[in-house]
Amino acid sequence: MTVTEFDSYRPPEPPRKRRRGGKGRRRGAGGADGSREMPMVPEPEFTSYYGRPVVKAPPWENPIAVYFVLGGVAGGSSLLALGAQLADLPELRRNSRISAVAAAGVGAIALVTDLGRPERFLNMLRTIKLTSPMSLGSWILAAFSTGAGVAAVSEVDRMTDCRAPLGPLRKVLRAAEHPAGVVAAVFAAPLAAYTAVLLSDTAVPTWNAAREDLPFVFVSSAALASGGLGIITTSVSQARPARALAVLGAAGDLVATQVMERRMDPVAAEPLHEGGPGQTLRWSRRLVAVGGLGALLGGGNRIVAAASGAALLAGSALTRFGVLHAGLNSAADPRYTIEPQKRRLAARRRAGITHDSITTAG
Amino acid sequence: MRQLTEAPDHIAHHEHPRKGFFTDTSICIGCKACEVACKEWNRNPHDSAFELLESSYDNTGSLGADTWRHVAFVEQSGQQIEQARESGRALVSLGMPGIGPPASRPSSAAPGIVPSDTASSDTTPPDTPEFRWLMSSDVCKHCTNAGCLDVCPTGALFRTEFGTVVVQDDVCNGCGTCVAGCPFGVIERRSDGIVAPKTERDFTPGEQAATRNVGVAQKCTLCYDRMVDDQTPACAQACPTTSIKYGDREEMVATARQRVAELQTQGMSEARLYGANDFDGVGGTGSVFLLLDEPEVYGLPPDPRVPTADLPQMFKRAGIAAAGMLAATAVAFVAGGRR
Amino acid sequence: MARFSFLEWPVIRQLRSSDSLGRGEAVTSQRTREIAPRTATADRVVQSVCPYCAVGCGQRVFVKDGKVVQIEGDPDSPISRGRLCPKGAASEQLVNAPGRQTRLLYRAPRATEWQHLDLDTAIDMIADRFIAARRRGWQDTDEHGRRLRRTMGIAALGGATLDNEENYLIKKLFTAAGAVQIENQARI
Amino acid sequence: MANADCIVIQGSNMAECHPVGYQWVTEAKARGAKVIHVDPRFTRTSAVADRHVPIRAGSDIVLLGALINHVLSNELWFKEYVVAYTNAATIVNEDFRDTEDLDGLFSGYDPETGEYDLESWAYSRREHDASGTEAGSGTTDPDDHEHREDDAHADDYEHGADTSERAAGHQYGSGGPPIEHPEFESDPTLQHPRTVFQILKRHYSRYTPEMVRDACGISVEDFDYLARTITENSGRERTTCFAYAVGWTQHTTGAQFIRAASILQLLLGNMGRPGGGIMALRGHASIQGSTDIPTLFNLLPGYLPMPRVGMDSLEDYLDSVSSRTQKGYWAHADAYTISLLKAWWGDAAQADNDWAYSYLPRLNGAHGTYQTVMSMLDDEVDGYFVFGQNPAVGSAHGRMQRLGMAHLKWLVVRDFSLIETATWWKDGPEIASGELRTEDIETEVFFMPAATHVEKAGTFTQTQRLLQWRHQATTPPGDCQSELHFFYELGRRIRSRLAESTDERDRPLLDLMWDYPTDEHGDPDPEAVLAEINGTHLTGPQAGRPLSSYTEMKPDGSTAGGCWIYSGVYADGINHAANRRPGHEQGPNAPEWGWAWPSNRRILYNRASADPEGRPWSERKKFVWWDEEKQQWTGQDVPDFPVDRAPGSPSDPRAGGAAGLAGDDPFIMQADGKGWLFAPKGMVDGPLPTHYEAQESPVDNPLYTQQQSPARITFPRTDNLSAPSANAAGVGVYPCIFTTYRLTEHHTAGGMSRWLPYLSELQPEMFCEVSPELAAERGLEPYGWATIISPRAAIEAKVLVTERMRTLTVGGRPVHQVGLPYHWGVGGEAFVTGDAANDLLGITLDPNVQIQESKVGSCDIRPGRRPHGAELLALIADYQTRAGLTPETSNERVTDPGTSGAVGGPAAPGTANAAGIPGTPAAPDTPGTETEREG
Repeated sequence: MTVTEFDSYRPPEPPRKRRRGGKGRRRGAGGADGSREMPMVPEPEFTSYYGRPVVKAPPWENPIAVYFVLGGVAGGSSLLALGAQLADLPELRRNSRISAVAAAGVGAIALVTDLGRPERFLNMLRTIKLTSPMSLGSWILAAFSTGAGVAAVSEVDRMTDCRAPLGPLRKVLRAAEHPAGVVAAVFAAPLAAYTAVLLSDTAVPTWNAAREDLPFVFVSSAALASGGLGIITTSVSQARPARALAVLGAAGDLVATQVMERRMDPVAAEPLHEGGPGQTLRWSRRLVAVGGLGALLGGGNRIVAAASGAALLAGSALTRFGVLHAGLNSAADPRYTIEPQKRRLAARRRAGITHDSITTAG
Repeated sequence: MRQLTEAPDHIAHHEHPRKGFFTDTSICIGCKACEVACKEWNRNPHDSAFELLESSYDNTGSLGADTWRHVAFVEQSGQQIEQARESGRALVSLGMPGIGPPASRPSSAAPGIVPSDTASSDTTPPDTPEFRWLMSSDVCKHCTNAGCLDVCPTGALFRTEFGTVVVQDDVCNGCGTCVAGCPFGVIERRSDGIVAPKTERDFTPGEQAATRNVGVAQKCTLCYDRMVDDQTPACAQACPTTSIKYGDREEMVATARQRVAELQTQGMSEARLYGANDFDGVGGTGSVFLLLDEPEVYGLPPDPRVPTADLPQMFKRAGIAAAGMLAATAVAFVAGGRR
Repeated sequence: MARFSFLEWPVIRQLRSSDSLGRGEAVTSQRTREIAPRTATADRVVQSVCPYCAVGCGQRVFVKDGKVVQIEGDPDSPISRGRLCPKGAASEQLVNAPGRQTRLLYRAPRATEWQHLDLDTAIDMIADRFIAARRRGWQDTDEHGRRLRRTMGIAALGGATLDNEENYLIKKLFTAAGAVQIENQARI
Repeated sequence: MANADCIVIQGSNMAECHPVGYQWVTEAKARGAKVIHVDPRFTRTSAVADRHVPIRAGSDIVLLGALINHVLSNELWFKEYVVAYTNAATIVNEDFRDTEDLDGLFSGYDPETGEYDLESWAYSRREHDASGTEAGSGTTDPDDHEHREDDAHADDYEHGADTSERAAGHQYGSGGPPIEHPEFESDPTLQHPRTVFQILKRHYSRYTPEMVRDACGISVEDFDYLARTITENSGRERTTCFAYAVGWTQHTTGAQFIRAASILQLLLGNMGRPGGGIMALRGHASIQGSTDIPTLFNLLPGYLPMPRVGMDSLEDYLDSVSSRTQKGYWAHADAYTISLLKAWWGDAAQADNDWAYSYLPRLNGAHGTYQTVMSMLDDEVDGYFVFGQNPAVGSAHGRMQRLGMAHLKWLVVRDFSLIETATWWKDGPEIASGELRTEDIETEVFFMPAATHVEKAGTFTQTQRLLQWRHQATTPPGDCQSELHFFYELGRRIRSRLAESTDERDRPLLDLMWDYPTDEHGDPDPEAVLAEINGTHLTGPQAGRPLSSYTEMKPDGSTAGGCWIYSGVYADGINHAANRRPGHEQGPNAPEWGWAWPSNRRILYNRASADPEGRPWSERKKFVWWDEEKQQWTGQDVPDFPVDRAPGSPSDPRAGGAAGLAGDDPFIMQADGKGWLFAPKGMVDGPLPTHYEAQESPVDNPLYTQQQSPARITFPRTDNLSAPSANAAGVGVYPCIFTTYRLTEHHTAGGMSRWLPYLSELQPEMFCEVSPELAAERGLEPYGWATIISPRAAIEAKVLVTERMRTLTVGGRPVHQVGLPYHWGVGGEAFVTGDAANDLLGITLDPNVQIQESKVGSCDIRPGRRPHGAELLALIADYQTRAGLTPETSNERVTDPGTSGAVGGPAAPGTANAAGIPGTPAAPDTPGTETEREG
């Protein structure tokens, strides 16, 4: 904005509403101001249309991340519940069943709030689309919730000393309880893993580039979170499997994240390190490491265990938030779309593969 | 796992031939009639805070929920023109499919292009070496392998009998997955609009009609509603110079190939096609473009790939991960139960 | 969508049809299957001409329930062959513009705001003022006594989007009234 | 146009302003035609042209003159065509002196009045034909043809003997000044020094490529390209077409710009032939119609002039219109006039009262809109009707317009929305600056909502004279009314109030034919009005039957007809304007779509598409030719010529009208049937186009001492100051040139676009376009604010820094140009508002057509927003003081040689008339000169 002595006579300008796109123009070879904004990267060879994004970020906000976290917690918890059911650890079973259904319920609500037309959430079950992770996920969530729900209702009924007037239904409920727990557990791992595919099966550069390993990060994160929740809710004596799961999950998470980032296109991986999401993910790793160690070493102490569990839950949450926002950021900057694409196109051409370019001379 | 992407021949699942656009940016005059005609027909809300967008004469920015045709304006210097010519020549030398002028020019093709009767052998490049102003009307690509369609969980997006991809406003619940699924950044969820509706009245002078389809994913329908009545899409009908052509996709591709060959013969080596190749990452597009520079100059991705192509592999990896989670739980119980 | 019918549930239709992946006919809604353009459902269509520039592009105006629901290029026109520029393409919005005034407004001398006025009253007021201004500005002869027979008290400036018939009546009325100061966009 | 081999678009931004018309250029280019765009800015037209040639705004005649010189000196002209069809061989009066002789003035100039006496420009007559000095003139543009490109309405030529009332265009209607059927001296060898051809050669001899480089800023290389392309694409086999719009007309020498192109096109043989000609691109739906049936002060329908003071009888009047023995169809003006009077006053118009001729008011001066505004400021005007126009934004010098309206007693604004002309009393710039206070403004304002084009039926006449009927789609909402309805109703009420009057002055109103059938809403039937315009037989066997052509009009009161040129549109009682046979079912001329005047003829002067013997010039360009067997003209269009007049048949010197045309006089509306290279009459500012600088120009006229057009109309007033020119002191205060223009996305002053969100969003803010050099020099930030200051106003705009604007080197100095679209206005009602570029403009007019100079002016530009309130006025005043402006600045008629050297002062006209160059009638052709803002 240029300034003159006369500007004081003018009403103040309202702040500019930027609808989309980065500021300023970034055209031509060199992209000098591109490098100004991203000092960590060597001078990129990159042209774009006034710095506007090529792909669009989905309208997903924090509720979606909450859903991812809770979906993971729900899945892991119902696995713990099944294990406890089989290993006869009633407290762990009860807590895990209730955790599973609560997480799934709250997660589903978060998912619905993020819809543009929440009143139409039932349309998610309108069709079964094998090509749509969201569709499959909806069915998985539905099936999982049914199983986990029945199992949890039975637990709640027991906790309330069978005061609910269920009549003959109680018998059915008790009979269905264990099979329902199995059903929930069958859909548990898919529930924890599909969200990674949901993100990766997009044109959002960072998510798509992470497609090989993101499921591992997500299931690890789910495992450590549900384990963490388990050691918070359950007394030390029955929480040992949860502790073990938390430790395994934490280890897996740290390893999978490293592997994932190393195997990604370096440019597409950049948003995972930078800005808010980078910060979030660094904290996530710290919390996971601390929580994992705490669970491993101090899990015998209820206080330490609870603190470790909380750290793990927070770490897991930060992972999802970090990944979500890193992806959204990668969509907002055309560089993350254009550069990797140009590179892979050039690589294919160098390898003599020239038949599959969208740009053709004729 | 079976291949999940559509093959080009799957698309003709009805008796109708596949329809598409050919947008010839070399004759676009940047008038934006397509943008207005589109909005007017589809009753899309206007898409602006009424401020200059700092991008030449482009003040609508990009395709989105409300703007389904978007005209890009790019001002280029002589050096950039030379680079464009260079990259065009590089394309030719790669030996891509369909290189070179067609052996004989089919006289039926190219509506609006009358075979030359004067410029027979003029092969010198046109002289605007110092500066040029590119204009190009972008639109939904109506891909053979449409990312948005594949990831839509509700069936709101569907493949029409004309091979186009359309959102059903009454089905979509606005989950937004399609927005992420599109490699071209075309589809978008409509937000509340900029002007709050005064009334619900439509087509009434002096009254602001309500914004429709808020919260629903929106994009070009290739005027599906007009198409079922055998009418031309609004943008193509309005286009003053026939920069936007509409017809059977096969014919559009043929016209495009003929036109690009013609321009190359005239020395415009920067001319190239975008989306005419059925082997590309999205299986070819229903909307084919003739560009005069690299696609990213116009805001188009240089090597788009439908995410669904990798979906089987992703499912596989997710399956392994899920199995790993099961195994880890088992281990946890085994380890945790040991004491 | 109408009432839920199990057989019409797209999941079932997916299984019943070849569209097992749910990308086509299996997932259409009833509204989609019945879609029709408003150009086809209009009560009538009349041929018109674009009001913006002098190229004279043909337009088709679609009317439903007395309202203009669509204006598009007339492919029959040998002048425009159905094409329109952005302004021509916005003609429907011109007619139905949200900012269009449909009521007469009056601003009294020294007033700071508009007030509404009845159309009939307004025309009467204008007729009275016309006659008064005509008399006040009347010039029977020039300074040499040569006949002028005109008034300089009334002037008019017209746009060039008026019909020939309108221009004709205006010129006829003004000339008969002796009002010569009449101009249009042609000289602006 | 689609048939052209080369298209030069100059003074027009065709792709932006006429996108749909541009389809024909696109087609021609696809066929291989070269398209060259000559314009100060690189526009969207340039983007799709083969070449853009940047030119300094207002220097077009230098370029065109240099092209003429190139063609003449390199023997590239089309000899057969030029000799046969133009006045090249005609010999001019020996008293004639050229600008080369008088350093920028022609002979006959009177420095007192600033006007020319045209006598010395006349053709030299043969001895035996001593009927007077009345030289021929005629007019019309042999403009090109081929579907949709001629702009046929002809033009504005003044009567040579009387230039005291320069009432702008159409003084003489299409027929031009009357002339007896003349015989003039000529020399077919073109060698006589006073032949038009030789005069032309001398006149343009100093218009060289180097001059073009220095005056226009066009490189010699670009000039060579242009000259080569045009000449290579002209001749028997090929044709070149020029297209122009208001980029040419809105100059003090606008009409001469067009003449210059016509001369070039005649020399190259591109007139009257397919793919040739000059195409005028007009801006508004019925701008053509509103000059045919004019709401213009100086014309009656059909280009009949308004009577002027002193024309006391119908005979006086008719004598001034035409001579009964002149060639062509204008000879029958008496029939047209009497039919008009019968249409208006019916039975009150009788032979014994001169057909009520006395009812018509008389003119004694110009009463154009700018003169009217000045009358308003003098409180001479009480009431003002503004319909479908937004002068507060769209007219030059917007401030003067708004202040003028504040002096009115009442104002009626009829439009779709609350345009700035309706709201200036509330939120106009003068309210903001404190010059006006709403509470003090006495003006009563009536805002009347208008009906849109679909809510009423009627005809528009488009740029190629084609009338097209619009059917009514729906009824107007609320209080909305058509102009037809309103003025009909107003007339009805005025008549009823005066019904008892015995005052003689009210007779014309009371006797007026004002009964039209109405519908249930009281809306008159537009078809009845069209029928009246068409005309009817009043008596005789055909009484009551509509006229089928103007040839049926009689001067005896037996026919009535409101506009002779439109006669035939309602032939046989059928509304031919509503003809709608689809274009694809017809040939390229589509005769069954709408109706073109005259007589549904689509193309004018197509006789010139054949050689003098009547054979096509070439097979490739054949169009209309003489069929020996049938002994008639035939071809792809209705021949615009007496159909049985054989080539070579001589002109009958005694016969007037069409009968007087020779077999090789293609330009049938011209008084001598020839295309005019030299205009002995008709142009009041010179018989040949001559380069003068604009009213405001920081550049010294490189050709003559005379800086500006000596015949331009100036208004030296303190509220209409001009910037210093050329070498005058203070020129550096306003060092840049600004030019105003239009964008595709908006419509003139925005009344039909800034209220539409879809159009507003496409160009939401007022901006100015500057070159990177200027931005760097002045510290203008891209997309920041800049203030542009002219001697009249200061406005602010966002800055678009772009290489599309070139800093040109003129006379060795860089000249910066600032581009300003003029669609925005200050007010509160539109979706988008902004400062109005037209406020910067002053009022200086072309003497031929009274169109203002709005394509070029002087300004300064500086970063930042403009001040508000009194500070704004102080800023403007500060600049004025620094530049030392007075009303006289740049308004001297004849440039004082002291300021620029060279020849002596006011070249006394008529004094230097000794040397003889016998004149011969020549015929220029000037296409439609009245044009609106950006067309």
